[in-house]
Amino acid sequence: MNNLIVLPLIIPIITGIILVFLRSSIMLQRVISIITMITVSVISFLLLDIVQTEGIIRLDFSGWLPPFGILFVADSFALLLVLTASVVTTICLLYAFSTIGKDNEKMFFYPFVMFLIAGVNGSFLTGDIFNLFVCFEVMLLASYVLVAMGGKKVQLRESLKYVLINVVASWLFLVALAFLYGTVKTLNMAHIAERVAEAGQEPLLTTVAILFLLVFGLKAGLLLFFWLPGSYSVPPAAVQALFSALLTKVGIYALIRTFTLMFPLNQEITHTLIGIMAGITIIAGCLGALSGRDVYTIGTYNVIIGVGFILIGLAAGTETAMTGAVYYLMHDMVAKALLFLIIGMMVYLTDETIIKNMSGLIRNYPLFGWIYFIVLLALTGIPPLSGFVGKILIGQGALEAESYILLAIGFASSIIVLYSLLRIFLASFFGETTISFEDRKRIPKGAYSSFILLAISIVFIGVGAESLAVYVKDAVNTLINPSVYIDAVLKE
Amino acid sequence: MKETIMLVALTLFMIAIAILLYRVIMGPSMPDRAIALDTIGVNLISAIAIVSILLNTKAFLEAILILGILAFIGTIAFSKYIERGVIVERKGDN
Amino acid sequence: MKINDVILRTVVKGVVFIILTLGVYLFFSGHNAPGGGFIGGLVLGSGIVLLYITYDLETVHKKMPFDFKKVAALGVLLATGSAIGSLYFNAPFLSQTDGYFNIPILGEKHLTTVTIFEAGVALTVIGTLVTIILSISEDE
Amino acid sequence: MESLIVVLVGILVSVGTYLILSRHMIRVIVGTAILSHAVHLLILAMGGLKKGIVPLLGQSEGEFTDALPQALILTAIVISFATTAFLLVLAYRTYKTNGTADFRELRGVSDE
Amino acid sequence: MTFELAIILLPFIVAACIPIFYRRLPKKVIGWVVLVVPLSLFLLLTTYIPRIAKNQTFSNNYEWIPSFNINFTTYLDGLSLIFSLLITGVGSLVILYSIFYLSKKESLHHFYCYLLLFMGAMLGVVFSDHLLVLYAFWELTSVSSFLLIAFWHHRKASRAGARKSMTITVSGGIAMLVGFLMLYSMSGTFSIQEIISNIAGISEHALFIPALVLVLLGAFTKSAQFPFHIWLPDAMEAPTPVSAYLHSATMVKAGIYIVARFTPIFGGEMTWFWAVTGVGLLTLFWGSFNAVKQVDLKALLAFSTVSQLGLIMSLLGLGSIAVYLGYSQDSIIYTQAAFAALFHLINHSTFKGALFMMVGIVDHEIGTRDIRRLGGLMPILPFTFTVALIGSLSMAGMPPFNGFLSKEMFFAATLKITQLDVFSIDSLGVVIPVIAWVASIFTFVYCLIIVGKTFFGKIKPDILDKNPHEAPIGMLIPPFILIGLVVGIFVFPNLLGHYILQPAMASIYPTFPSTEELTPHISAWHGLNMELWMTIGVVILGGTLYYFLKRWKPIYRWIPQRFTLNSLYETIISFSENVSENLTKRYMTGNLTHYFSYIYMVFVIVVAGIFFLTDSFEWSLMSNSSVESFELILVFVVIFAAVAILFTTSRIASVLLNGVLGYSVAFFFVIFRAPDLALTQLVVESVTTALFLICFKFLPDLTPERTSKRVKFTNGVISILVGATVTIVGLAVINYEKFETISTYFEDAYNLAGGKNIVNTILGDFRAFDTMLEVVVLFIAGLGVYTIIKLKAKKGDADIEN
Amino acid sequence: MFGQFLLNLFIALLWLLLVDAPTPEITTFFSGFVVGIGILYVMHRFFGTRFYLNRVIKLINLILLFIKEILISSFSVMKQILTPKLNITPGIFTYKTNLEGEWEVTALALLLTLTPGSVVMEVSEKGDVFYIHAMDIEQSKEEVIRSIGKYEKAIMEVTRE
Amino acid sequence: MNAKEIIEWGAILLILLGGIISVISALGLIRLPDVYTRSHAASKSSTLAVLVSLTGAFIYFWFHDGYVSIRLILGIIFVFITAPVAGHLICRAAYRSRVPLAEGSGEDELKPLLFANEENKELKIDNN
Ligand code: NA
Ligand code: NA
Repeated sequence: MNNLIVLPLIIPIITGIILVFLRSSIMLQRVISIITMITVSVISFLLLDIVQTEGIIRLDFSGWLPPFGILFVADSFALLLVLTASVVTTICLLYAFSTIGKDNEKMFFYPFVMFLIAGVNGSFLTGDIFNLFVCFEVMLLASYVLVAMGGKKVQLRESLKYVLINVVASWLFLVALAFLYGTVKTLNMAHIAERVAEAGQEPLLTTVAILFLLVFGLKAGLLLFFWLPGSYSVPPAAVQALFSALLTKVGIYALIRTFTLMFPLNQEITHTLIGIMAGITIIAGCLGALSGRDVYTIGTYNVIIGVGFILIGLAAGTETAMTGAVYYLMHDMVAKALLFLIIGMMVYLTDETIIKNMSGLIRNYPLFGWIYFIVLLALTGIPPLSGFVGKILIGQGALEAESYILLAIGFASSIIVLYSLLRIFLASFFGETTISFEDRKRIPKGAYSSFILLAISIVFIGVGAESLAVYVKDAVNTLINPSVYIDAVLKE
Repeated sequence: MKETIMLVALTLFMIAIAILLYRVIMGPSMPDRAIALDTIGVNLISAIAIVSILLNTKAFLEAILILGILAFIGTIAFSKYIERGVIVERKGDN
Repeated sequence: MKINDVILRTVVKGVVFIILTLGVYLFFSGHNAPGGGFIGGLVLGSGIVLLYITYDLETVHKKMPFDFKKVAALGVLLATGSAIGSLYFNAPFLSQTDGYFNIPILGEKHLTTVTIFEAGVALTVIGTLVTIILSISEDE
Repeated sequence: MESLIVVLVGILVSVGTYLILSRHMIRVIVGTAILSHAVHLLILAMGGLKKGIVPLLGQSEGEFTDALPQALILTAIVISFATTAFLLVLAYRTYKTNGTADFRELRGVSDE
Repeated sequence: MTFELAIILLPFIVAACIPIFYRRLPKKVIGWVVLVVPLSLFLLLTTYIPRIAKNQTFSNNYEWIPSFNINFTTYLDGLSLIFSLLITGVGSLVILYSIFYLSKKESLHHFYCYLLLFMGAMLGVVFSDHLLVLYAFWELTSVSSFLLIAFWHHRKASRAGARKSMTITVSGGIAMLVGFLMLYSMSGTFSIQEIISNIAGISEHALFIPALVLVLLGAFTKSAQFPFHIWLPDAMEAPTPVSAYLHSATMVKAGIYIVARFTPIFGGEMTWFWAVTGVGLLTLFWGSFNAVKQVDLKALLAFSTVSQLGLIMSLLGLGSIAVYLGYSQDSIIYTQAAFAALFHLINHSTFKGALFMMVGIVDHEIGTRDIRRLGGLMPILPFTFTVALIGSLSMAGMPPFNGFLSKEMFFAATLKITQLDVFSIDSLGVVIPVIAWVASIFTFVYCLIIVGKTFFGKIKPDILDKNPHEAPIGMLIPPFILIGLVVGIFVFPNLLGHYILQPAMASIYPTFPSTEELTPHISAWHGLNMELWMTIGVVILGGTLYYFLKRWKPIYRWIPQRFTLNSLYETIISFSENVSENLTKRYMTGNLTHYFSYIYMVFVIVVAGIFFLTDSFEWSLMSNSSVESFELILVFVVIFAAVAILFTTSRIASVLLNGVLGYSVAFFFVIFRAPDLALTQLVVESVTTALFLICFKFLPDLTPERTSKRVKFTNGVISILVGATVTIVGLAVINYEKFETISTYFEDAYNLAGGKNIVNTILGDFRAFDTMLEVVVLFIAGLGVYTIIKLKAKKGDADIEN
Repeated sequence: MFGQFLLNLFIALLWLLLVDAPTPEITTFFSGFVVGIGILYVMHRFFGTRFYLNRVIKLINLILLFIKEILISSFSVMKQILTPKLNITPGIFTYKTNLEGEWEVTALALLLTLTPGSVVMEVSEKGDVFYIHAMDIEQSKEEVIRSIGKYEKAIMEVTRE
Repeated sequence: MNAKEIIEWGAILLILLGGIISVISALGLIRLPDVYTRSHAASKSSTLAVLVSLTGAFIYFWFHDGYVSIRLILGIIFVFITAPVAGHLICRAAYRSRVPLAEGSGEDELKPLLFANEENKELKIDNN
C-alpha cells in the first residue's frame, strides 16, 4: 500500500498538532510522542522490507502522475535514513524526558521535535525538488525554535546567526530552483534527471548543479560550515544530538541524491569540486577539533569532520564508495547523537564545558565513561564498531577512484578524531575525581537508557553490518544506476 | 489610440509614484514618508485598474480593493507607531 | 489631552465588514478566480489585526475570546486531516473528491474536499497571523 | 523584459547582499527581505514574462502564461513571511538579552 | 566451532564476565580464575605443536560481513603458533606474578578485564588471515594497552603515557589499514595467504610500494621502532606485570609478527629490505645507546626492549633478501637471519620477562627503581639477584644463556649480508655489522648497569630503614620459570629449532620447498670465527666503558633536551594544537558578517568560476518580451528605493522603502499576469511591514555602520559580484530553451481538478502537498514566536559558555 | 437586533455583488446571508448601538455632498500646488459642534477633512471640539463656518428621527 | 462613433485625467512646505485622482465588456471613506510626535492644549 510511505511525515505532524492541544499534560505528551516515534520507526522498517521485495515504491499525491504532481519515492537509501533518523529521534526523546525540563516541555518542545523529524523524513522521501525545499523549511523552522529553546543569552545570540545563515541558504536554494526550472522546466527529480541526461548535462546545467552543491553544502556543513560550531553548542543536549544526527545528514542526503540522480554527468567538474570541498572540510574540521579545549568545540568540529568524510564517498563515486557512504551516514547519525548526549550530560554533571576542569568522571559514573569510550572508538573507526565498515568501504572506493589525496586526508582525520576525543576521555573521565561519590549528581535513568540503546546500535551497525548489507546494497544500486529510480518514477 | 492613451495614463501614475518615492526616501519627517507610501499605494490602485483594462481581465479587481484596504491599515499602523510607538496597545497604555 | 479615536473606531467598524466579507469571498472564489484559502485567510487575519490595532488587546480579546494558537492548530489539523481522509478510501494521499450536491435552500452546489483543505489553510493563516501579532504585542 | 528583470534582480541581490553584510540586525533582516523580493521576481522571470494571458480559465482567449512558477512563488512568499516573522522576534529577543544589535558585538566565543 | 576460534574467544568471554561477576568473588580469587584462561590455552596450543611441526596448517572461515568480503578467517601455522605460545605462556606467568604483585586495594577487575581483552586481541592478531579482522584485533591491542597504561589514571604521567602510546600506535594502525586496503584493491582479496599465492600479479602495481610503506608504518609504530619508539618508555607507567607482558614480550612484537607475516609479500622489494634492516639497526643502536643513560630501571629496560626489537627487526630485514633472491642453494644461507630473528624473539621474551619481573620485585620490596638510590641488594634479595644476573647476561649475549646463541647468529647474519651485491648492499653493507657491533657494546654496558648498580656496591641507608626482604614465593616462581627457560634453551636449542622455529620458517618462506634446509643446526660452539671475536670485543670494550661510565656519561648532555625525539613529539602536539587554534580562531570569529562574506565569496568564486570555465554564457534578446515605458519607470523606482535603503539612517525609512519594493513587486506581478501572487504579495508585504513596526518597540534604531572604508569597499565588491553572478547565470538560463514546461498539463485544470484558477488548482490539488507543508511551516513559525517570547531564561540559569 | 438584521442583509447583498455572477441568483444571496451570519456571530459584540439603514435617500444626499466636497477641495489644492508662488498661511483652529454620537461625529469629521483646505487633526475627549488644520487659515475658517451648518443638517437628517 | 464609443472615450479620458491629477498631487507632496499641508494634497487630490481613474475604469468595463464590476465600486467607496481618515490620523500623529508646522504658519490653537508645559523643549521620537 503506497500510502504507507507518507506516514513517516504525516504521523509526526499530526502528533505535533495534537500535542499542542495537550500542552498542560506533560506525561501524556511524553507518552504520545514516544509512541509516535516508535510507530514511525516500525513503519519505516516495514517499508524497508517491502522495498526489498517489491522494488522502489512511490506515492503520487492526489493521484497525479509524475512529473506533474508531487510524489514521495521510497527507495532503500531514503528509507534507511528515515529508519535511522526515526530510531535516533526515539532514543533522543528518551533522553529528553529526563533532562529537558518542564518549562520547555510546556512550551511545545515535543511538537517542535515532531515537526523536525517530519521535515527530515519528508526531505528523505520526496521525489520533487521544490517539495524538498518545503520539507527543508519545515525542518528548519522547527530547528530554529529548538536552538533558541531556553532563551539563554548565548542561545539567542547563536540561534539568530543560525537562522540568518539558513535564511540565506534557503534563498540560495530558491535561486538554484529558479535556474533549474528556467532550464529543464520541470520539478520532478526523476524527470529532471531524464531531461538533464537528454541534454547531456550541458555546461549551463552543470553550473546549476554547482549551485545546488553550494546550497546543500551549506546545509550539510560541507565547506560552508562556519555556522555549525556556534549553533550546535547552545541548545539543550537532546536537541544538539538531534541536530548533529539529523540536520547535516539531510544536506548530505540531498547532495548524494543530486549528484547521483539528477546531475550524474560531468563528474570531472562536480565530483572534483565535491572532493576538494570535502578535503578542505576535513582539514578545517581537524584543525578545529584540535584547537578545542571544551567539549562543545571538540564535538561540533567532529561533526564537520564526519561530513567531509562521508562526502569523500560521494566524490569517489564508485559503488564501493557509495556503499561506504551509506554505512557511514547511518553510523554517524547514531554515533554523533550519542556523542552529544554524553557531552550534554557531562556538562550537566559538572557545570563545566572546559575539559580540563572536569576530571575523574569515570569513577562516579563508570558505565557512562565506558559508553563514551565506545563512541570514541566507533568514531575513530575502530572495528568492530559502527564506523568501521563505512570507513573501509569509503577507503576502498577512494582507491578505486584513485583519489589518493582524499584517502590520505580522510584516514589521517581518524587520527585527529581519536586524538581530540581521547583528550576528553583522559582529561574528563580519567584523572583525580573532584566530586565525591556522595555529592555527585545522578544521571537520570532515561538518559542512561538512551546511552545504552545508542551504544547497542553502534555495536549493532558494526557487528551486524551484514544484516544491513542487503538494504545498503539495494540503496547503492539505485544510486549507481539512476535509471532504476527514474524508471520507478516515470515508467508505469 | 485608446491603448496609447491608457499607457500614457499609466506612465503618468508611475511618474507620480516615482515622485512620491522621493518623499519616502527624503522624508524629512516620519509622517511625510508614511503619507507618501500611502499615496503610492493609492496610485497603484489606479495603475492596476488600467492594467486590467489593458490586459482585458477582471483578475486583478480584487487586488484593487485589497490594496485600498492595506493602504488604509498600513496608514493606521504607521500613524499609531509614530504617535505612540506601539501598534497594538494594551488597555491602560496610551 | 487624551487621544480620541472616535473617527478611527467608527470607520473601522464599518470597514471591517467589508474586509471580512471580502476575506470570506476570496476564500471561496479561489477555485475559479484569484483567491483561495491563503489569501482569504490573510485578508480575514488582516481584518482581525485591524481590530487589534484600532482597539486594544484586552477589548478585542474580550469580544473574540479565541486561543488563536489553537485556531491555527485546528487549521493544520483540518488541512492534514482532509488529506488523511483519502487513506481511509485507499486512494492516494491527499486525493480530493468533488461532486455536485443538491443542498436544500442553496440548491445544487459544487463541493469538493479541497474546500475543507482550504478552510484548514485559512484557519491556520488566521490563527498564526494573530498569534504572532498578539505574542509580540503582549511581550513586556 | 525578461533580461531587464534579471538585471533588476541582480541589482536587488547586490543591495540585499550588502545589507546582509552589515553589522546591525535590522539592516540584515531588511536585506533578507530584499533578497526574497529578488528571488520571487527571478522565479517568475524563469517562466517567461508577459507571454500569455492570466492563468484563469474561461476569461479570455490565448495561450496561458506559465502558472507553475506562480504557484511556487506563492509558497515561497508564505514561507519567507513565516521566517521573517520568526526572525524579527528572535532578533529583538536577542537584542534584549544581549543588549546589542551589532553582530560584531554578538560574536561570543572568541571575545569572551 | 573449532579450537582456534575458541582460543580467540575464550579470553573475551571471560573478560566480559568479569565486570558482571567480580562482586560475587573474593578479590583474591579473580586472579586465580583468570590464570586458568592462559594456562589452559597454552596447554591446548601445545597439542598443536606436533601437527604444526609436520607443516600442517589450520584454516577456518566464519562469515562476518560476506557481502563486502569481510570474514573471520582463522589461520594457524608455525608463525602464529610461536606467538600464541608466547602470548599464553608469558601471559600465564605474568598473571601468576600479578596476583602477588598487585595490592588488593586496586581495582583488580579492571586490570584483569583489560589484560584478558589484550590477550584475546593478541591471539586474534596472530590467528587472523583476513587483513581487516587482523586490523580489528590490532587496534584492540592498542586500546587494551591504552587502558592498561592508564590503569592508575589519577596519575598525570599515566594518562600522558597512555595517550602517547594510543595516538602513535593507532595512527600506525590506520596507516596499515590503508596499506591493507591497497593490497585488497590490487589483489581483490583480503586473505593474506591468497595474496601470498598471487603475489606475482600485484608486485608491479603502482600501489605496491605505498602499501608496503604503510604496512611497515603500522609495524614500526607498534614495535616501537625509531623514531616511533618514544611511546614505549612512557608506557612504563603501567603496572610492572603489564610492562613485562605487553611492552616487552607480546604486543610490541606484533609489529615483528606483521613484518614476518608480510615478508613473503613484500620481501622481494629493495624498499622493504632497507627500511626494515635500516630502521631495525637504527633502533637497535639508539635504544641501547639511550638505555645507558637511564636512571629508572624500568626506563632502562624499556630502552633495552626498543633496542632488542630493533635487533629482531633488522634480522627480518636481512632475511628478506632470500625472498628477493628466490629459492636456491645460495639464498638459503640468508634465511638464517630470519631464523635468528624468531629465535631471538623467543629468547628476548624469556630474559626480558624475567628482568621486568625482577624490577617489579625491587620496586615492590624496596619502593624505588632509581639506580641512584639502589645498590648492594644482593644479600637482601638473593633470588632476585639470580634472576637479574642470568637475565642480564643472556641479554648481553653471554654464554651459557640463550641470548648468546641468537646474538651470535645475528652477528653472523650481518656479516654474511655484506657479501651480496644487490640493492647497493655492496657499497653500504659494511655499515650493518658495524652498527650491530657498536649497539651490542652498549647493550653489554647497560646489562652491567642493571646488575651492578642494583645489587653490588653499598646499600643506601634510607632503604635499610624500610626493612626490605625477599619477595614472596609467588612472585619468584614466574621469573624463575623464565630463567629456567633461558638456560634450558641454551642447552637444547635445536629442540626449539625443530618443533617451533622450523614451521615458522615455512610461513616466512612459503615458496622454499624444503623446510629442513631452512633450519640451521644451532650449536653453542662453532669455532673461533668472526662472530665470536665480535662478542669478545663487546665484552672488553663494554667492560671498559662501564668502568669509566662516569667519565663519558656527560656526552648524553650534548644533545640538548629540546632536540630529543620526545620533545619533538611534544612540540608537534602543542604546535599543532596552537596552530590549529590560531588558524581556527582567525576565521571562526563568531562574527556573522564574516561568515556571510565567506559564503558569498565561495558562491561567487565557485559558481561564476564554473560558469565561465565551462563557457556557459549565452544571451540574446530574441525571446525577450517588450518593455513599456511605465515598466521602465517602475524598474527605476525599484532600483532607487533599493539603493536608498543602503543609505538610509532610519529603520522606519528602510522598512518603508522595503514596503515600496514589496508593492512594486506586487505590481510587477500584476503586469506579469499573476493575480494570486499580486494579492498575496500585497497582503504579506503589508503584514510584514506591520510586524517590523511592532517589533521596533523592542529594537534599537539604526546606528551608522562603524566600519572602515576598506570593509565597506570589500562588502560592496562582494555584493556587486554576487548580484552580477545571479544576473549572468539568469540571463543564460533565460536564453536556454530546450524543454517544454510541464505547466501546460495544468491548463487542463478544469477537467482534471475542477477549478478554473490554474494557480489555485496547482496549490490546492496538483501540488497540494506543498501547500499542506507550507501551512505547517507557518504554524511552526507562529508557535515558535509564541515560544521564544514566553519562554525566558530564568535568572538563575547560568549561561555556560566555552 | 433589527440593525444587525439589516447589516446581515447588507452583507448578503455585498456577497451577491462580489460573486459577480452573470445573473444574480437567489442562492448566491442566501449563501451570502449565511456568510453574514458567520461574520456577525464573530463580530456581534461590537455592535451595541443601533444601526439605521432605512434613510437611504438621506444617505445618498450625504454621499453626494461628500463627492462634491472632494471635487472642490481637490481642485483648490491643485490650484495651490500649481500656483508658481505659494502664498498660504497654514494654521490650526478649533470648531465646536452640536453633533453627538460616534457616527455623527465621524461623518462630520470626514466631511470637514474633505472640505477644501482643512484636515481634522484632533477631536476632543468629549467629541465636541474639532481641531482643524487649514492650508490657508483665514480662507478655511470662513469656508468651514459657512458650510458647517449645511453639513450638520445633512448628517442629522440621516442619523436622527 | 456611436454612443458606446463616446462613453468609452470619456472613460479613457477620465483615466488620463486621473493620471494628470495624480502627478499634480505628487508634485504637491514635494512642493508644499510641511507634512500638514502635504497631507492635504495626499488626502484630497491624490484620492481624487484614484477615484476619477477608477470611475473611468468602471465605466470602461461597463460599456466595453458589459461588465458591472462591484469590486471596482467597492474599491471606490473604500478609498473614498478611508482617505480622509488616513489624512486625519497621520496629521494627528505628526502633530503629537512634534513635527513642526511650516515656517510662516499662523495661529495654532492646539499647541497650548497638548504641549502647554513643554514650550521650548525639542522632543523627538523616532521622527526622521
Ligand atoms: Na526565505
Ligand atoms: Na529558459
